[in-house]
Amino acid sequence: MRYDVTTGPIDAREMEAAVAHPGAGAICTFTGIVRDNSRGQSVTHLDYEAYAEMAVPQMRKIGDEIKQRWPGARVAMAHRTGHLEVGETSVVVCVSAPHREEAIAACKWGIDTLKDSVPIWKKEHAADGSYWIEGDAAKPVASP
Amino acid sequence: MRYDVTTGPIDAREMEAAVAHPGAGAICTFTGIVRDNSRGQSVTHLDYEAYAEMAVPQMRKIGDEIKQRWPGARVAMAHRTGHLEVGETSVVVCVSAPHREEAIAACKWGIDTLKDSVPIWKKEHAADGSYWIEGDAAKPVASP
Amino acid sequence: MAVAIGIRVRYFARLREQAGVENEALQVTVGSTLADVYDATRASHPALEPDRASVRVALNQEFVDWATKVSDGDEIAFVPPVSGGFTDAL
Amino acid sequence: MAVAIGIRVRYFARLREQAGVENEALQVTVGSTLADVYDATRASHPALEPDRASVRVALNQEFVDWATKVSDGDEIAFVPPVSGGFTDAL
Repeated sequence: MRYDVTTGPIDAREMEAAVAHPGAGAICTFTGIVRDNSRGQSVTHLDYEAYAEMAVPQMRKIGDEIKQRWPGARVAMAHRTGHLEVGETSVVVCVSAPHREEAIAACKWGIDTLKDSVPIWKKEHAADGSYWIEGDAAKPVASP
Repeated sequence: MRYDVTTGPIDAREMEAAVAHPGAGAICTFTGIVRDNSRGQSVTHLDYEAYAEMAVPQMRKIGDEIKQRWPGARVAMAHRTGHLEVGETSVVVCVSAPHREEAIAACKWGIDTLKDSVPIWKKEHAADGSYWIEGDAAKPVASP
Repeated sequence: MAVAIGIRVRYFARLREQAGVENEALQVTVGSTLADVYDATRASHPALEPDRASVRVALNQEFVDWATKVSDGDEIAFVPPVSGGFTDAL
Repeated sequence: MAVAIGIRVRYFARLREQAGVENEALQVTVGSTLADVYDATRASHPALEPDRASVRVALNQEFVDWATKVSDGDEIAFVPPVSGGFTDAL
């Protein structure tokens, strides 16, 4: 199992290779990418900030919970931090399982739970200014 | 949109690149892989046979339906045919969408519908003989 | 007077193995349904699946029902269920 | 007699910008809760988020509640909600 918080590019293929094994009939890979728009505004770039010493253990907890809920699943997760341009990959969650239903359900649960519980924050730089994205709220950056 | 039935290896990365665009915040990629066991038996290899002239248009219908159900989605699908060894990729469904919920739901619907409606058949070569896999049934091959 | 029309029949996967051929040209009478065509092929290929309810039929690359009538030049495919079963999702 | 204990406080994202520091060493009295620590940091960093209900606190890399008492050598992190909100999924 691999859990990474990294300033460099994420290699989803390497993660898929890490979860593949002869008993795995399915891999579901979710990739989050910087979109060119948000809140009706055009986005120029993002900054991600992590509490890395806590984020990696939280990812591991999610992976352990997946293995409990979906026996036979194997998990890899990575989140990038720092400056990201439109089109760059910010996060990848990759789950292998014996069958496809399990791989897809576990991958969905993994990315949803990561977004809800792993301490990584997104600052959005858009046409109308810079904002911290916190749940449904976009909070203006005082001194960008 | 790309829909392929091919005897060569499937390149999921090329498919992800084909569905990526600046408005896509999420890509969900499902990969089906030849598993080393089935029905409690060890599997040595598989053969896939397609009605290719029909399979590709059926995939296109699934992709068109995904674009109706999940506006903004882009789709790529590929299925391999012929002899496949354990660990080789048999099928990939790749969907991009503005947000993650849509990408995951559309990818799941895409692979489920492909398995249910695209005319491609699997012959399983296992420790206990060779079988055509048809829904829940495994029908012995008369003259393997 | 019954007029003959020419069609092409294709078999796939288990049905191909049972028929012993991948495809063949057939002459059938005008007004024949796909059910009639299947019965005719079973007469010439006795090993072919006897339970038509477990067979799907495609006419010119579209799944259709057994009551559909064939026309000159049609491509008909008899196919077994796919690995996911077969639903009416599409 | 109140005995002082040493802790380290870290701030992240919006709270880091409001505090104006990434982390700092603090002395607090024995028996202090995390709520007490947050109130003390607000006194020295007036721009810090006034609504503690919108802040999450982690003690030694685990999310805990505000009534938890601190011990000597603890690492405390004050963090804003993450992009998905914050649930009790884990």
